[in-house]
Amino acid sequence: MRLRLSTDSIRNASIERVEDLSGQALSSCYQCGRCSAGCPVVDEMDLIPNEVIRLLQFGQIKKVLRSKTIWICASCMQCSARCPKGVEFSSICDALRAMVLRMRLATPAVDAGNLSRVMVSKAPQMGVVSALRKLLNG
Amino acid sequence: MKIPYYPGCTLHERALDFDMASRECANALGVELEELPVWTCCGAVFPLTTDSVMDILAGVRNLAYASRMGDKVVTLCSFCYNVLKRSNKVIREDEEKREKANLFLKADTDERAEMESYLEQDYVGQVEVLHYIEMLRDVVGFDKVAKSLKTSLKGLRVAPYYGCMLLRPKKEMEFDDPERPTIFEDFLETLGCDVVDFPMKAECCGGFQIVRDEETAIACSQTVLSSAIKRDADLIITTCPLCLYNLDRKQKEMAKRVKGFTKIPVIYFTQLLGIALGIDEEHLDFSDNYVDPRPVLAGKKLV
Amino acid sequence: MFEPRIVCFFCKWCTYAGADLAGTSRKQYPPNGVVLRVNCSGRVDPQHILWAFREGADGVLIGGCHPGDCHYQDGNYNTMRRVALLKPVLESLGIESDRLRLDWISAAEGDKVVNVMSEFVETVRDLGPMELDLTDRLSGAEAPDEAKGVKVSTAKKKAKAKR
Amino acid sequence: MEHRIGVFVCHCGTNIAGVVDVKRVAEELAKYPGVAYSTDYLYMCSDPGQNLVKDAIKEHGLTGVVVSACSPTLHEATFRRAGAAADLNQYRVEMANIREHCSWVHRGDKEMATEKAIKIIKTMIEKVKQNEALEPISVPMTHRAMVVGAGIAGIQAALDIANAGHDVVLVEKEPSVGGHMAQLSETFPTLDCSQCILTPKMVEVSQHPRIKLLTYCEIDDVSGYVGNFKVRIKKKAAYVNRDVCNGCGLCIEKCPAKTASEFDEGLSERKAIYTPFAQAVPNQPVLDRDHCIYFESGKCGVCQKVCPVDAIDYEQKDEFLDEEVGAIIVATGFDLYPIVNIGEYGGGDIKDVVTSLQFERLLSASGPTGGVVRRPSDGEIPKEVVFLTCVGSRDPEGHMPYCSKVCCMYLTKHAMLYKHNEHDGQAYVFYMDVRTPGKDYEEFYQRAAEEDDVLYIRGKVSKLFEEDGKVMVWGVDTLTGQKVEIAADMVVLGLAMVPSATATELAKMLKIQMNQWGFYSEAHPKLRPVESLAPGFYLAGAAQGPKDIPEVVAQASAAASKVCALFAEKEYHREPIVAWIDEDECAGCRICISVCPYDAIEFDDEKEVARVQEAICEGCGARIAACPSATAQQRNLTDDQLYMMVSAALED
Ligand SMILES: Cc1cc2nc3c(=O)[nH]c(=O)nc-3n(C[C@H](O)[C@H](O)[C@H](O)COP(=O)(O)OP(=O)(O)OC[C@H]3O[C@@H](n4cnc5c(N)ncnc54)[C@H](O)[C@@H]3O)c2cc1C
Ligand SMILES: Cc1cc2nc3c(=O)[nH]c(=O)nc-3n(C[C@H](O)[C@H](O)[C@H](O)COP(=O)(O)OP(=O)(O)OC[C@H]3O[C@@H](n4cnc5c(N)ncnc54)[C@H](O)[C@@H]3O)c2cc1C
Ligand code: SF4
Ligand code: SF4
Ligand code: SF4
Ligand code: SF4
Ligand code: SF4
Ligand code: SF4
Ligand code: SF4
Ligand code: SF4
Repeated sequence: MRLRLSTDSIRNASIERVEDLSGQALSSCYQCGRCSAGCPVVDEMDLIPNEVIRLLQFGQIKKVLRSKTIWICASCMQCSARCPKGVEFSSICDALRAMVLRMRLATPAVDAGNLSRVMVSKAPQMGVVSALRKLLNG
Repeated sequence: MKIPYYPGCTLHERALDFDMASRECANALGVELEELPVWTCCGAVFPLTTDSVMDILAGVRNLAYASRMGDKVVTLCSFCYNVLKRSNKVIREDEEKREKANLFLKADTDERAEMESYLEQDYVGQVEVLHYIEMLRDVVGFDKVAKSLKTSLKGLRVAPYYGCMLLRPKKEMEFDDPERPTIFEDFLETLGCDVVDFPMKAECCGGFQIVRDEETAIACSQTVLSSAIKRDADLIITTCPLCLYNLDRKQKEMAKRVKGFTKIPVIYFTQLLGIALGIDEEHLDFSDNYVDPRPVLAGKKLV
Repeated sequence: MFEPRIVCFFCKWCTYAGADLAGTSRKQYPPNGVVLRVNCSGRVDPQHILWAFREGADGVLIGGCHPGDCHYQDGNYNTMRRVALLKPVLESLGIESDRLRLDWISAAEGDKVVNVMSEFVETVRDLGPMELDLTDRLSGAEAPDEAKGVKVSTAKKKAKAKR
Repeated sequence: MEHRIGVFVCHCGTNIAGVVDVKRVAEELAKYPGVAYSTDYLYMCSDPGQNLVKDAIKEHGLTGVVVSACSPTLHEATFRRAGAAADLNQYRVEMANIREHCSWVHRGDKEMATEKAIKIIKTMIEKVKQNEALEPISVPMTHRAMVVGAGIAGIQAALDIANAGHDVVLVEKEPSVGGHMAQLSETFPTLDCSQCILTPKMVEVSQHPRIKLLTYCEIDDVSGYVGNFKVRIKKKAAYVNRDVCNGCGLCIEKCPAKTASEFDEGLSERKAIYTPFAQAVPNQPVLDRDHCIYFESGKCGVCQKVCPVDAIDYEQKDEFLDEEVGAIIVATGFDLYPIVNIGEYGGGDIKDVVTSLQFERLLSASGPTGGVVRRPSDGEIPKEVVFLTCVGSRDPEGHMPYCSKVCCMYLTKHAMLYKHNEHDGQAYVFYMDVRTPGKDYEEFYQRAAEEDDVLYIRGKVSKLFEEDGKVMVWGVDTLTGQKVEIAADMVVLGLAMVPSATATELAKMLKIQMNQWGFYSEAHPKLRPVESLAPGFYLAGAAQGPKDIPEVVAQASAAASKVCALFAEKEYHREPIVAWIDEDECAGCRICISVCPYDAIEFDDEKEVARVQEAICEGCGARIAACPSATAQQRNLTDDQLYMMVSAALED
């Protein structure tokens, strides 16, 4: 599959929105992959963190917004902690989720059935509240 | 000595055992945790998007309440600590957000304002947010803790689990070295335990992902557990109710999935402190734990 | 917008080279300051500073080597003392002492040149234009007592006359 | 005198002209009082550019020239020479810096930048109007050089200068010369044995009649100036009388006290009385009192008993020597970035995670394992070895932002040598970019991959930890987008090169510039790469920035040739920008004398005036500013000039 690049496709409004919302400069990432190397949930991801950033550097926002990755990230901030360039991928993930939720591009990734089961199972409030805020509330 | 205390919603409801043990320990050490008369849930997550003032309000409101009571506030849950500390930093450093947040607080309903006229002045970040373990080290002093011990935990192999929220992001939390933290090790040494250093002590337990997809979160937790088990830990301590839920309660699922899975008890650090301080087991309440720590403790003649 | 006029005395061993580094690194800062290269910040005399204000400078910036790093051993300590002594004199003349700034910037600190320049331009911009006319006060007999300690050399009168 | 100043505005291609409206600048300045000629040109420093200046001087009878171009550090000398060639005194040529201080830093506002350029040039026109025609001052010079640091850089520089016929004092803080190169096994890209090519040079240095070798010595104080430095050297107490010791080694053999060997990077032990390694030069031991039993408890004394020539002297004190030299080369080399700073890789606590220098020792035939790679934990031969590049380098957030330049190559060498050692083992290199910027380097890298089956994986490792006797590696392959996990037997860290521990202290003592990381700064990154901005100081080796041996040697020879060029003249010609006192106006207050840091002012008791000794004055100007009667002046930067320059800077 071939990627066609041009000025217009690289810098677009959505990409700028990602940078604004996340407070991260996408061009800082030099693709070392350390974020992916240390991510605890990377096995479940369809795009690994550095690939998400790479696609954003190419302006390919659609692929990224459709990916499972942004819902799988546990916000543990290990990627950010070890990034040599100080890029916070966890913040980029939050920004991408917020964009999906605010634009209602996808149905939320929380299964109501699972949720109620968890609630009943004496899960701590903080777990449920944080999941709802991370996954349902842009 | 009295010190303002923010329990947060989880310790108020589902982690009552943690709350109780922590208060008892504080009492035994001559500190009274003075619960804020009014407080709300902190929101559990610090927003990582730049445009949200609303999302830090919950944290700031509680800090403003705390500012009525003193210059410090102590908290226990990692999430609360993370949210309060980071929100405080925003208030201290971001003038624009500080102004906006105070405007919102002023617009709080009459009812709330009546409950406690907490907003005579702007909240400017004057409160210092302390984790209970920092209180033990910096306010009480580990040496005083050592002197107050009734039981020696010698021979008990304890692995301290930090998780994510206490340590990261480093520049904002300023809690400990995020790669090789030592505060819980120092604490455990004070109690006389054999400290088990294990490589996964600051790796994620899966966090809130347990709500979305159990499998993913359980895999994370299992990595953490097996690393501590390999190093022959008798026990893991934590300070986070969500970590405890993932690491302890989910061992049921792990046992089903993994052949020969060895269980390991996971308890709150103040429950362990309680034992060392000779506090009655009833006040420490191990009844909620899926993996009962009592056999291990009994084996060392600690209960 | 008010564009302040700023005279900068930069030591050639450190700050001047730091400003060169800012240039080679293509760092950007406001163009309000004109740099004069001196061998050492210790070369800067209070008179030069007063002269600058008299000639309409809105701010004066001096850049020298970090304490202990002076190429001439201790020239920058002299500067430090002179600037400290001059500040109250400036105030007594009605010149806000923030219009004079001394900073230590090494040859490696291109970034610091940018920050100090940008900050100083902002400070002076906030203070507004220097509206005081010092011409009489510095050369005439009715100079205030505080300013009397400041010698007014014949040199600069001669200098002006030469133009 | 009527002023006829020429103004030459440089475009520097688009460097200046892209921002500053050079045509307008030249036109405006043509109208400025005293300007007789004003023009602009594409590249002033080029030959036609310089000819333009020369021709204009003659044609228009110019009395002064202002070249408005780049920083004077770059081309002041160029244009002064051009002026002199056209019979204009070189001190009547000045540069106005409208590139570094203007066009490059004000790209956003062309109008303001153009105006600023005009102001800058006006200040220099005012200066040049009052510049005196001066001649350089000649001062006597000591034709003797000092080299600080005796790694391969210092050794090479010392040999080159000595072979050119000048005396050299070579100062090394360790007991032996050789530096890091002595620790290396084989060297890329040719794989010649490091010791084999280095040892002959070490011996040559110690035997050269023109080289005074001072090992176990440190610089204590430096005064003076180019051509005439006075250096105080601390000869550290070795507790061995080095005039008597014959290097028999008996003391070492019998000494009962042991500690970790620095030379073997902690992988073996040495005695309390020791030479760092077998081929050390000089081959005389020093006694390390921190680990000696005698110094700890007063017992032992074995070395003294066994020494056949009574060389051991427990009462020895530090001694101080004074040396006079005309030029100083600093070649203090590098250290590896401390492994404790890298917590995610275990911070030095995982035994089988070793530093690159430790791995060199493991590969070395003279090393602790006799050249067989064995794991430090259990002495087993590792089967899976992982090499990590950029550890502490290229990491602006946590560590050093720069590339250390040699680690890609030495890790490739490591992987290759390991494979030569252990054919059925596997070597993995995690990399971000494989940097092979040298002759035959790329070929070397390709050979490692093709012939030795070294597996290169593109990605940066996040974490190393111990599990089941292995080192677990959490990495990634960014080319296939997969997390990679390896259970390694051993991991080698390509740690960043940082300046040696004492570099900053030394730089402060010598008053030479460093960059923010502590590497010594060269006068110009391209055109004067081995000179310090401070006259009389030259730079060689890894102390100036990370580099490999060929580059170090080239730079050392270059620094040596600069010193020889300086020594080619009998006397040193100093800038005449010194102080001068108008005897008629001096009040004889002596304030200037107390302020001058160089004691350059003498007092004439008869005339009751101060007088400047031009040969000593460094031209700092401190005393001028201190003089209460403003009679003291600095040549070509008088108060008058400064006033006029200030006024010009503020003109609308
Ligand atoms: C693991 C590793 C492998 C390498 N392999 C290769 C290779 O295969 N091929 C290659 O070309 N390059 C290689 N290099 C690079 C090579 O080691 C360096 O380029 C070279 O050693 C630098 O020499 P130097 O003289 O500048 O510094 P050093 O070797 O560091 O020498 C500096 C000397 O100065 C002394 N000194 C320091 N401070 C003072 C002071 N204040 N007073 C007096 N003396 C002082 C030190 O004791 C030392 O003797 C390798 C580097 C490393 C780290
Ligand atoms: C596109 C490009 C961009 C570059 N950009 C940079 C940069 O930004 N920064 C940087 O540091 N470097 C840069 N370089 C590298 C830089 O150009 C070279 O390092 C440098 O020019 C080499 O100088 P030299 O004197 O060795 O060789 P050359 O410049 O090639 O000079 C050799 C001279 O010898 C003459 N000559 C050849 N054979 C004979 C003969 N038999 N008899 C007499 N004379 C002969 C030639 O005519 C020529 O004048 C760049 C190189 C290229 C190709
Ligand atoms: S760790 Fe940082 S620089 Fe490296 S790929 Fe991830 S975001 Fe980019
Ligand atoms: S924050 Fe998300 S992407 Fe980053 S390491 Fe944690 S789970 Fe992975
Ligand atoms: S003189 Fe300076 S500014 Fe002009 S072309 Fe040469 S380098 Fe560029
Ligand atoms: S006196 Fe010290 S150096 Fe000498 S043999 Fe004893 S321990 Fe070794
Ligand atoms: S025994 Fe004496 S002569 Fe022999 S090496 Fe030792 S000090 Fe030198
Ligand atoms: S030389 Fe290679 S390993 Fe060393 S810092 Fe540069 S890129 Fe990294
Ligand atoms: S990537 Fe493709 S083209 Fe490049 S060397 Fe490999 S096979 Fe050849
Ligand atoms: S300029 Fe003055 S103070 Fe400086 S060295 Fe010369 S005489 Fe001394």
